[in-house]
Amino acid sequence: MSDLSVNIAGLTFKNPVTTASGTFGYGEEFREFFDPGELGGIFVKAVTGKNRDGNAYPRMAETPSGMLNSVGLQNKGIDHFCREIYPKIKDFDTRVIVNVSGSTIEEYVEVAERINELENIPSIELNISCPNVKLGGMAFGTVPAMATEVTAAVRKVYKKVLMVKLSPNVTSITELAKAVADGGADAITLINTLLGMAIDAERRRPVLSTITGGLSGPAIKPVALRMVWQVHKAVNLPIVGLGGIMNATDAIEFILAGASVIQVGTANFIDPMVSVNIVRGIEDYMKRHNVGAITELVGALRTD
Amino acid sequence: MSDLSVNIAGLTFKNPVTTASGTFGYGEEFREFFDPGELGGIFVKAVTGKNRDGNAYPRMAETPSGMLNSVGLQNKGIDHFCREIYPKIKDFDTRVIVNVSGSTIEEYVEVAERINELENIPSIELNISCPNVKLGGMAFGTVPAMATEVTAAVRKVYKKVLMVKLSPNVTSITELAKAVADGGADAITLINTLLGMAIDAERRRPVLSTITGGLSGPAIKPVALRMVWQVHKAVNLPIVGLGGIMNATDAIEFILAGASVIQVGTANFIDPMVSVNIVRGIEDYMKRHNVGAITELVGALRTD
Amino acid sequence: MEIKKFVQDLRVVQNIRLNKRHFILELQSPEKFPLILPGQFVQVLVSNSPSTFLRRPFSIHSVDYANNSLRLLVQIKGEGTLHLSKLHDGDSLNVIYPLGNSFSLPATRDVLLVGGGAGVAPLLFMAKLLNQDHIHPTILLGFRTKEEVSEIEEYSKYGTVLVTTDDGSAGEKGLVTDHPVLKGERPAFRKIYCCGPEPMMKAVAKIATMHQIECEVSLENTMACGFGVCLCCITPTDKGNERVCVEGPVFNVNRLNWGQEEK
Amino acid sequence: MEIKKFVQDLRVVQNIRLNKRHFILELQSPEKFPLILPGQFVQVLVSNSPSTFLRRPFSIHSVDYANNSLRLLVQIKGEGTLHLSKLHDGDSLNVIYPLGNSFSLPATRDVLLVGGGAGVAPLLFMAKLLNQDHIHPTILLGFRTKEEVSEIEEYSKYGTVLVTTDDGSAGEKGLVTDHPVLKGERPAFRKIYCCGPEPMMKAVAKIATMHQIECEVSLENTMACGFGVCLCCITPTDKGNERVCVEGPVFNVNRLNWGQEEK
Ligand SMILES: Cc1cc2nc3c(=O)[nH]c(=O)nc-3n(C[C@H](O)[C@H](O)[C@H](O)COP(=O)(O)OP(=O)(O)OC[C@H]3O[C@@H](n4cnc5c(N)ncnc54)[C@H](O)[C@@H]3O)c2cc1C
Ligand SMILES: Cc1cc2nc3c(=O)[nH]c(=O)nc-3n(C[C@H](O)[C@H](O)[C@H](O)COP(=O)(O)OP(=O)(O)OC[C@H]3O[C@@H](n4cnc5c(N)ncnc54)[C@H](O)[C@@H]3O)c2cc1C
Ligand SMILES: Cc1cc2nc3c(=O)[nH]c(=O)nc-3n(C[C@H](O)[C@H](O)[C@H](O)COP(=O)(O)O)c2cc1C
Ligand SMILES: Cc1cc2nc3c(=O)[nH]c(=O)nc-3n(C[C@H](O)[C@H](O)[C@H](O)COP(=O)(O)O)c2cc1C
Ligand code: FES
Ligand code: FES
Repeated sequence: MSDLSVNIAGLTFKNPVTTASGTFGYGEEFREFFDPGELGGIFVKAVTGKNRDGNAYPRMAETPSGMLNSVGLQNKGIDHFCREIYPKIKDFDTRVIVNVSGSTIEEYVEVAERINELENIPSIELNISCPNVKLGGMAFGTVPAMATEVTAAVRKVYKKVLMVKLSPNVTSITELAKAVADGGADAITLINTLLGMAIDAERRRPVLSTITGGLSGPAIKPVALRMVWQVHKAVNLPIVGLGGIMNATDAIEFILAGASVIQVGTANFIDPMVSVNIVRGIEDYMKRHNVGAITELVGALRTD
Repeated sequence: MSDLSVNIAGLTFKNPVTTASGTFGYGEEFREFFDPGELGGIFVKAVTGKNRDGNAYPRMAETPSGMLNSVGLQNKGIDHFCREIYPKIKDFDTRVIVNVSGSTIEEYVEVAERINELENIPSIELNISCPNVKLGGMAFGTVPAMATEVTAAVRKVYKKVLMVKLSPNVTSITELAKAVADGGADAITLINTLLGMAIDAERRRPVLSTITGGLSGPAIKPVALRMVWQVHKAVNLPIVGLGGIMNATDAIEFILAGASVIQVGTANFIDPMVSVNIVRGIEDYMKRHNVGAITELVGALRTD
Repeated sequence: MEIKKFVQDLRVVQNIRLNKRHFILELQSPEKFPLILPGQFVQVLVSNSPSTFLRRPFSIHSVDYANNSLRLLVQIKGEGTLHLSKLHDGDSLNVIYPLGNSFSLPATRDVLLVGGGAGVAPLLFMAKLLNQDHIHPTILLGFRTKEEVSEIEEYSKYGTVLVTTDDGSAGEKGLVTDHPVLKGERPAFRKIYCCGPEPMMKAVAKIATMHQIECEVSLENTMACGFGVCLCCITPTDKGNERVCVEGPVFNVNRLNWGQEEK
Repeated sequence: MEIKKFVQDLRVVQNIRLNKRHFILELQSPEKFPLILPGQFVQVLVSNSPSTFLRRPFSIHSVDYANNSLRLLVQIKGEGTLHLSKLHDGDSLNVIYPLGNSFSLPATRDVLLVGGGAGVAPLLFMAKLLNQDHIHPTILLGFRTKEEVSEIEEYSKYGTVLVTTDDGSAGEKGLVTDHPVLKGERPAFRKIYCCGPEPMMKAVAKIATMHQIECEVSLENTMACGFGVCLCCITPTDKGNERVCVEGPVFNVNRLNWGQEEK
């Protein structure tokens, strides 16, 4: 028997396969396809302080081996989450981790504090790719000092496992990773979407209502792998890796590059069963390569 | 008759379609497929001060809708270029522009000075994505002050049209664009490759000898379009746009986003005739949309 | 009502070319079909085209429970539909189904179905269901040209068929909204089901609203997932931004904020 | 000599399955073939697979000038070759050809051709050319198993065929380098042409060098363009980094820095 279990800052996952925030809803819809209990964990859609309508339609553009989205954190806010969503997901037989967003440090802190009280949520993932409304719209995740500050502020009130999800739209991902490590993060999630744009040449208009949006899918896999590898070498924190994972081979690549846990995102849209199939594919790989425990593969890329 | 001619800082191109540095050799090989005179121009492979062997094999990895390369500026140096290459390409019936690289400001300046003397080379494209060996390997193109400095140094000795090609691996592309504008650039080329990585899960090794490499092809088109659009709005300089252009529709998208000239890169590998076909496709589009002059489309994206 | 969804390899049993731009794909399941309702759709994986990354949504045109087969009526638009048009009997196609809500049953017998282009797809299925309730609807179908007029015999089984063509080469000339049944003083219907290009649906909705006729439309917003998890397909409704793939694709027009911002 | 290159849609006229992993694709040109030399290759566009972005290089296995057709011998490795294995007569395939240099003519009649796996591909073409010069080479072919042994009759037309299999199920057991003709005290050849997996070619090159036999190998470096403009396919030679797709794929082993850095 292969041992698929992994551990991030003391939090164990039965296997390293989880689903990415914003691509799995709150897990509800997927119960029509499979039991979420087969996964290591699920990262649910971003929760903010108040209700957000998100951006106007159109919010999606297909691109070569990928897609752009500009959903814009549509959610009903933390109150609604605690009252309506939490009861439905709290007994999933898997790790349920909440993606936390905000436009001010106070908002991040408020949401984190509330989620800290929810017994069956063992961890949050701070999404610091949002623009900081107080600081002129520059994203928290692009300025190291801001990244440290928001992480430290949440760290003060949040007592469980604190993951911070970084934006890839930066000159130096290792600098940002160090910044959130300084702020007290327990783990780093890499990567969120790349900022991109699509144009409809016939109508001479942007495809998205917001003009630009976030690029995800296999197109970004090379960039994501590179960042996981760079951060793995530079920072001594566990990594949650994602970006374009479509199958077990992709997942193994991220693990070899240094990810302890991987997330499946856009691939869920194309095959709702993909995450479960990836669990099985990882097992096959381990058998074929005679790997007893998946942890042996974390960061095990040979570069000699 | 549609007017396809464009103009960058006084330099006219018979049409906006050119080929990207490093993907077209010195134009020699393509003469077996078509007459380079059908294109607006060609940007030849990077030239440095001295001979460079480039990186070890393997230098290439296929990725979803794209590829990684780590060729590493293999070329025989500026002496060899002036003596052996220039005579062969100087009478092409198209704009021949040389991509100039270096590891020190002195190297950039030396190469630019030499090319300034070559009568039939009307312009150079400074490739500032290379690491600055004196400044600890940080790329010139990622630090605004360094970008300004190298541009200004070359500007002093180079009297013809000076284009500067930016790296997309930065937090703010507009900041870099402004930096090279301050340095005296006549035009900005966007974008060079995204830094990425590929892993062979079976061998548990990186695919490239250099571990990381440059991502090109359709996968990066959304990022490239976004950067062209951002710079077009922020900086008052003509733009040469590229990144994943595979057909005339892609080319039109870059023009609508703000590019006066476009470059075809990786697509040349898949279809050596593609650049000529793009010229024809642009003409078709103009007829279909009743556009008299291609310049009417530059930056003509409707965002109201 | 919660209907179980399937991700299945369906077998192409027929690919019938109707005209230059339209074809019918008949797909068979290896298993017994679940209950499928008119207005629901499927998400098709076009796996042999390098330029289709996401699935493609298509309304269910008709269902044959005896054979566990369903039909799609497809218009060739881009790479994805072009590839589908080339499928042969025996080919396999991965499909997620059934997705979305459905048309509601009418509280009246005075029913009009209006469709344009590939938007006619779900109406055949709906007409058949209405017949089971002994309702014989009027079916108004808009086509570009005479050449594209098709399946009239099929529709005629379930209702009175009226046709318009853009160029007048068959039926009335003009758009569906130019047809006398909709243009007249007071259309003789209490319920309209409409499906087609958005401008057409908006025009029909306007007429319906003016005459206080209940009207349901089926939206075709672009989708990434098709089963409610990505929030890409939303439309503004009286309850905020709702998902067209789950809360729709069928909406009563009085729930849509239509007519406020036209492009 | 400068040979003009074509980018053409060739027609698949035959797809012959040799065994589980190998097949022969016969492609016909609508135009008269240019001169094509043994050792040259083609770049094939696999347009119906979403996971093949770049072209795939294959050696030219044989040329029929009368029909303007050429054959490729292909081993199924991944998505690209899997798709090619499914092509039918009449399908069209976009190909750039002819690419690369070629084997040189020998200054001796004591010639050995050594191939392993799909690496045997260019050797058939070479054997035929040698015959035109009245040279009757020894042809040593390595296969995995008896099942994969194929085209022996073809090769036998042009020379004496010897076979090895990894499992001994046909011919000698072992690798080609285990075969007596190469393992003996002093192989009776003055020129070896070799093509196959790199470890095999290196082993053959070692034997050749030891006995001062001239040896040419055909390299299979991964390629992006295949016609000399990307500089991705380089190999270190006595003249620095050279392009395998232009200065190669055939190199005399004494020009290669082999044996210095093994993986
Ligand atoms: C719920 C639903 C039901 C549908 N039912 C049917 C049906 O029964 N029959 C049918 O033929 N089509 C139907 N469609 C539309 C169909 O999904 C698209 O035409 C198809 O996805 C186009 O794929 P493609 O790869 O051929 O074209 P693409 O290359 O993706 O697109 C070609 C052109 O069509 C436009 N386009 C693509 N998808 C849409 C869309 N959803 N809405 C508006 N414009 C679009 C693109 O912007 C582009 O200009 C339905 C769509 C939805 C959301
Ligand atoms: C000049 C030249 C001539 C060739 N001639 C032939 C021939 O006559 N017959 C034949 O069957 N094959 C030949 N090859 C190899 C052939 O090009 C590859 O097997 C093919 O491209 C694999 O494509 P794929 O999409 O099926 O596999 P992919 O999915 O691309 O790869 C599958 C596996 O094969 C490996 N691989 C892919 N390409 C190569 C390569 N070039 N070298 C080593 N490993 C590779 C990959 O790393 C991967 O592990 C030749 C290659 C070159 C460069
Ligand atoms: C439709 C959509 C919505 C998303 N919403 C969120 C979100 O709410 N919070 C977040 O941190 N990331 C969000 N993401 C980013 C993904 O979690 C993930 O980081 C990204 O898509 C890259 O992974 P992938 O290529 O596997 O999809 C979203 C992505 C998509 C496609
Ligand atoms: C094999 C290869 C070599 C390249 N060499 C250079 C170079 O020497 N100088 C340079 O500025 N850019 C170089 N580039 C980058 C391209 O010019 C271009 O910026 C990039 O590939 C994005 O465009 P594309 O997606 O159309 O290829 C190279 C790209 C490739 C694929
Ligand atoms: S398409 Fe994903 S929620 Fe509707
Ligand atoms: S493959 Fe491009 S130079 Fe050889």
